[in-house]
Amino acid sequence: MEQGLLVVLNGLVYGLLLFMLSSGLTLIVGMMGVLNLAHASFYMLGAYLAYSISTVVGFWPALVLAPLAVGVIGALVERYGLRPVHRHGHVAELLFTFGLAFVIGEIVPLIWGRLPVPYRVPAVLDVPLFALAGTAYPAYRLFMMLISLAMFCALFAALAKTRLGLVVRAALTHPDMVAMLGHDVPRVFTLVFGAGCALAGLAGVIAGNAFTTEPGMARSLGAIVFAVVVMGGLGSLSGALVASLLIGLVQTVSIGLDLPFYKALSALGITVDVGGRLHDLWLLSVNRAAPVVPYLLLVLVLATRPRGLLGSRSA
Amino acid sequence: MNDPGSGLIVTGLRKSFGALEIIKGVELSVAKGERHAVIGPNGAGKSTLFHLITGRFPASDGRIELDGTDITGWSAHQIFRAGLARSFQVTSLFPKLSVFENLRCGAMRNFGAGVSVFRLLDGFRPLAEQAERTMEALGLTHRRHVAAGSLAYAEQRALEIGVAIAGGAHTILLDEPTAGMSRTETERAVALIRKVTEGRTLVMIEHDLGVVFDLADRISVLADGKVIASGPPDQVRGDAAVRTAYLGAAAEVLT
Amino acid sequence: MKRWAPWIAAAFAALLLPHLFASGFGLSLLNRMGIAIVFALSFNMLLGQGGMLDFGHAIMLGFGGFLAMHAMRLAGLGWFIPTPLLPLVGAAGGLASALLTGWIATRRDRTAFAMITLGLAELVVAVVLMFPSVFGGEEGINGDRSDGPAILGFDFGSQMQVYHVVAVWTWISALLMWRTTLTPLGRLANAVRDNPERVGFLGYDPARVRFRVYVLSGLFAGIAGGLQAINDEIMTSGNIGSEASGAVLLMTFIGGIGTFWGPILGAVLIVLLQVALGTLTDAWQLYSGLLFVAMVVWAPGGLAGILLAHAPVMRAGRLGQLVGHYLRLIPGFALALAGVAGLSELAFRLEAIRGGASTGRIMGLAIDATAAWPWLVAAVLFLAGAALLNRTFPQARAAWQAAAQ
Amino acid sequence: MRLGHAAAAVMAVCLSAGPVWADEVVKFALIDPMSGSFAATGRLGEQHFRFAMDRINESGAAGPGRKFDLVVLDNEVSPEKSLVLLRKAIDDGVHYITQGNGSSVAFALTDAIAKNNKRDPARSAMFLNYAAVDPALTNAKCNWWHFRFDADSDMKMRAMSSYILTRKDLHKVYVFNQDYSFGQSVERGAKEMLTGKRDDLQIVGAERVPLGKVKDFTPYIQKMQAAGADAVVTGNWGADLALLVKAANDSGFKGTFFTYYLGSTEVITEVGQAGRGDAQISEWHANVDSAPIEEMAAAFEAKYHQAFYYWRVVNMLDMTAAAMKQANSSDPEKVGKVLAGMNFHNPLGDVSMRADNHQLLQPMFISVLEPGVKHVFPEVNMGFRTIGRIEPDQTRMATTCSLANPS
Repeated sequence: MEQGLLVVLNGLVYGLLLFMLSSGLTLIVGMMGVLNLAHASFYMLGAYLAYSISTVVGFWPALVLAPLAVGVIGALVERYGLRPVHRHGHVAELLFTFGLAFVIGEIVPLIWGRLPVPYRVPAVLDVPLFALAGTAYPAYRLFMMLISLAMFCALFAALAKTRLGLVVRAALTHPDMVAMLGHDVPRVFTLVFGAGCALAGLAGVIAGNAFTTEPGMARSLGAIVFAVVVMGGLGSLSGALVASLLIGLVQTVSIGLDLPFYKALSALGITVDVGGRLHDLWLLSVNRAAPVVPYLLLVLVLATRPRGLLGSRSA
Repeated sequence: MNDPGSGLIVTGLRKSFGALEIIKGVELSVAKGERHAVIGPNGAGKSTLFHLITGRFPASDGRIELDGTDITGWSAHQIFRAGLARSFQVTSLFPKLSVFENLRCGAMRNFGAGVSVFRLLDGFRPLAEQAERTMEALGLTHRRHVAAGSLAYAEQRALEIGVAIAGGAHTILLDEPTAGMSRTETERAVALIRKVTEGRTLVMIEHDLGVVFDLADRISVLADGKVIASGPPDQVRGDAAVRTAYLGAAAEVLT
Repeated sequence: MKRWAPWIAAAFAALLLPHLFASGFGLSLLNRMGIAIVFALSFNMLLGQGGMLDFGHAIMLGFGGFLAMHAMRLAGLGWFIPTPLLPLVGAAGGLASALLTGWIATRRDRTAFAMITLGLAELVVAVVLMFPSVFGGEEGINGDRSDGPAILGFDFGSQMQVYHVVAVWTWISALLMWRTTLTPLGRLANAVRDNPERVGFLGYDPARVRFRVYVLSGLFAGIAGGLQAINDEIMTSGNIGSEASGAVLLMTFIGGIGTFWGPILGAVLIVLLQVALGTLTDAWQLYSGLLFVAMVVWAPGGLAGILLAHAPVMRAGRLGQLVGHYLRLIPGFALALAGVAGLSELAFRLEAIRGGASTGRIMGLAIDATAAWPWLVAAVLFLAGAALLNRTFPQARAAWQAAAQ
Repeated sequence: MRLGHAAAAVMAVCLSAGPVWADEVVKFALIDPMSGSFAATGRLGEQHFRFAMDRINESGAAGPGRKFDLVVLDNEVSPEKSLVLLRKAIDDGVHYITQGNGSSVAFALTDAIAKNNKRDPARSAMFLNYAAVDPALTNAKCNWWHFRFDADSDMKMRAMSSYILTRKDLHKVYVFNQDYSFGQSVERGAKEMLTGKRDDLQIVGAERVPLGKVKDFTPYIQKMQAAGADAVVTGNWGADLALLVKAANDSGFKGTFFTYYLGSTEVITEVGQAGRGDAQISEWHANVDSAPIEEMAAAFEAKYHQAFYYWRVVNMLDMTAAAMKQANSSDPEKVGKVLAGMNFHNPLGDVSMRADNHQLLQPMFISVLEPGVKHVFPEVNMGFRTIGRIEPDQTRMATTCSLANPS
């Protein structure tokens, strides 16, 4: 029971982290229709910048400065890279962000090296918080959760209260209206893109030290974020939240299930020939199959229900 | 009226987007070989009606018949194969393909070329000849190799009609073929339409009433999602309901 | 006859090339190029001709390659499967996988299609790793190409013999793919790329057109896979993954997606960059990435597009007018390039030194990357080049516009 | 003038532009990860190769006028990339290929090298394996051109399991590995050698994870805790070991880790104080009593600011150099004929290269991480203490390999 609680906590942390990434992307996709393939690269930039900043002034200023820096980089990318290719259509934008992800993936090791950097959890939070079933629960994980939730609330508040938020919300629900919003639309795009990147950067700041900060970190998360955004429904923040938590929980819970399929099937009264041609399949355990789930859902949702879980419009 | 089961017959057609009903039970009957114009104030649902007939949107309710075949719920390409082709109000060509290739695409299906990879396109002689003929009829032969996207607006509009008729469909739906054209361009377009739709059934949406009365054998007036009048030009011209609809709309615009 | 001339010339060139580059290095390079050409052309069938951005194109190459590899192993067990015919097995594998993935992906177009293929790429790699008895897990599966029956005394073990297999198949595949562009399907693919909805109103189901193009593309990608199986004698999950798919996108786009032959340029260039520059510098990936982004922003037609833009000028016999302007671009371009290259090389070197490498050589020159002056020099070179280009480029463009009128 | 030759010559000049031009430069291509998750491990290997080569070049151990030079090729632990690099190295005239990280890569290389040498004997290459320890490499898939200078995983497991069985305080063992040939062989070995050997000792779990993919091992640690494990046997290396131990540390896991690769600095730094009492099996560690190697380790540390780790790289290159000197040639076939069956004396004793499967037999040490030893890792103020030395002959295992000299 307590073991289960731990698993759920871990799933929540991971899910909220995914949400932090996917909320930014959701805003960008919803407003601009740009599926930013480089989104996870901004996450990586966040982690690396936080590492560099924290070596100079410590973790807490980095928590604020790194996402801001990433946001500025994002805004610059939108203004001077994405906007010129916009007239060539969405596929050109996809190509641009694909190239951008590639280039960032090459530049980061240039600056910070190919080895993981020693970006550490601040000492204050590097303590066990409580113990459950003999397992210590690190305080930093709770901190991650709190930051994610705070960001979630801040985001909703910003969308509900500010003028920019009003425009963004209008654009999310009525994409055609964006065209009629008047002269400041390009500026809103730049701001939203920058803000989305900053959110990804923030996720990088708090995840980079909990896991590892290394040049491959964008690659390993990039596709999952897409799965979340598409599953949740393009432009739907609450959909992204649901999908993030779902994937986070599925991924984490399934690790605990090293139950081979043939046993699962025999529990259902089906016996199979384990030595037969399909023995790889029957011996495959649930936890090995779990990583496939998000991508399977991504493909199925796009092919059959393009609106996603809670979305109102098609990809 | 006409030979039932021939031509295009629409009965009880309805279409809603969410809670909003755009087409509210349209009845329309176009006889074989007839030139029929659909007119009506902006927002009456004319284009939507075309989209429903040609399979772009599924109808919410009602029935569409082409030459006695129920084509309700068919997809666009199936309806085309049944002999119904259309043009678009907003020019919808293949911008990177040349004029000739645009027309060849328009004719391809009905001139024997399936989705084949085995035969060369140039091997289909009748297809090339049909594209040539249409190009000539459109007066675009000298622009043969120009990409459609680089044509002048009027040329694009002409090509838009050309792509629709190139396949030799027996029923043609033209959505505002003269939209945005100058006086002389319009005249040329009307002559073109008259020429290329010879012997076919034509249904067109048109705002230019001069064009309508010039071309159409019969006219239907669509207002607020319903056909409020249908008949020969003279009859429709005198219809009171039509006047109200147009004047009402005009009055709304004025206030 | 005129339209066949390039193909005959290509055949002669293919016969001649191995004698110009007979070293092991030269042959390896040529073999990689041939495979890359087939793969890139098959990719461009989708992107350039059909408007389908496929982020999982390597799936089809991978399945073709794995199937060919299994056939190669069967040949080792005594089955009569001649090595030169393995690409046919690859084609079958590519075709089969295309039927499967295409059935899902081609229902949608443009962005949605791209996203589906992105998901498929991740999905397939994960699934491949789950079935080690078929795909060999992390190790992959390997075989021996000389195990097949000898034909006319050739066992296809040597690089030279492999070259001839690759060359023949590259020629055949390229020719067939080019021929496809002249068929109704080829034209419909263009139409679906330009305006899928209109295609529907011309009596064709656009999804079906996409599906057929996709399957055909899979067949040729499978041939590339078969060739790769012969050349590398190993297939692993890495051959199927998104990295391999990204590489083909890069080379195809850089070559130019607007023409049939653009991807050939791209394949040759990127393989050269990868193999030749790859030995000189670690930074080739960064260079090709930067080149790609620059192309997307400034020259979406790729190299072929740039060349093609000069066709009217050449026809008008005014190429001579441009030479002077283009020559004036060279100093700025060279300076900027030297600057960028210098900066990246220095960064790479510095990184390597931090990682423990002791030799401080950049492209064979003894330059100390830990000192400040090389960095300054590189930065100044770049800025000077950029400033020069900023002046000369608009002039050159104006000259081109004037000449192209 | 053939362009290809010209290009190859240019490449070769750039590749070999080492500091010294000698009468004969023997190039060694190191094909290992220099980027990605395992870059740290690959880089550490590279430093040891440079160090060992500098020693040999200074002392002339490879014979008069014969110098070693290193070409580093980054394979990202990918078998297919390794083969492209191998091709490149052979095309550039390299005859000595060395690799250590990833048995998956080693299988691809040994197979490709055998094929190459059969087809193109003039450009034969030798495979010097310093760390890929899947037993199959010297058994079912053995090959005359492959020489292994590290004990295979079964040899290590036999030593490790005999130690575990003496630890009466251990009752529940969890076997945790990377999911590829090597990890599978460790798991198989652990199950074979620990099951049913002691009534109060059982294996409570066995699990494999994808190589280099997992970034957060916490859920796995929680599984171990749930299973009540008090010992974890793992062949994980590089980041997969460092992150595993880090997660164990964070979650307060109390069990002991029995590892193959705990001793590398990268891992030790992550382990921290929680590593106390964890064990490793290795051919050397800093507190093995041997003055010459201690000197060497100090020199290495002075130069690279890293702890000396791969003693076997030094030994491997020393043996290769000696074989070259004895053969008076750098032709891999001649050198190989000397290496096969070679007896060699190094500071730790006599070692020998088995002629029947080209597996080096050398002394092995089981050691435990503890404070209060002579050489400590400054990061944790602990070091390894030997608790058992296994003599070369005790590590000999039966082999299914039969090697014939190349024609």
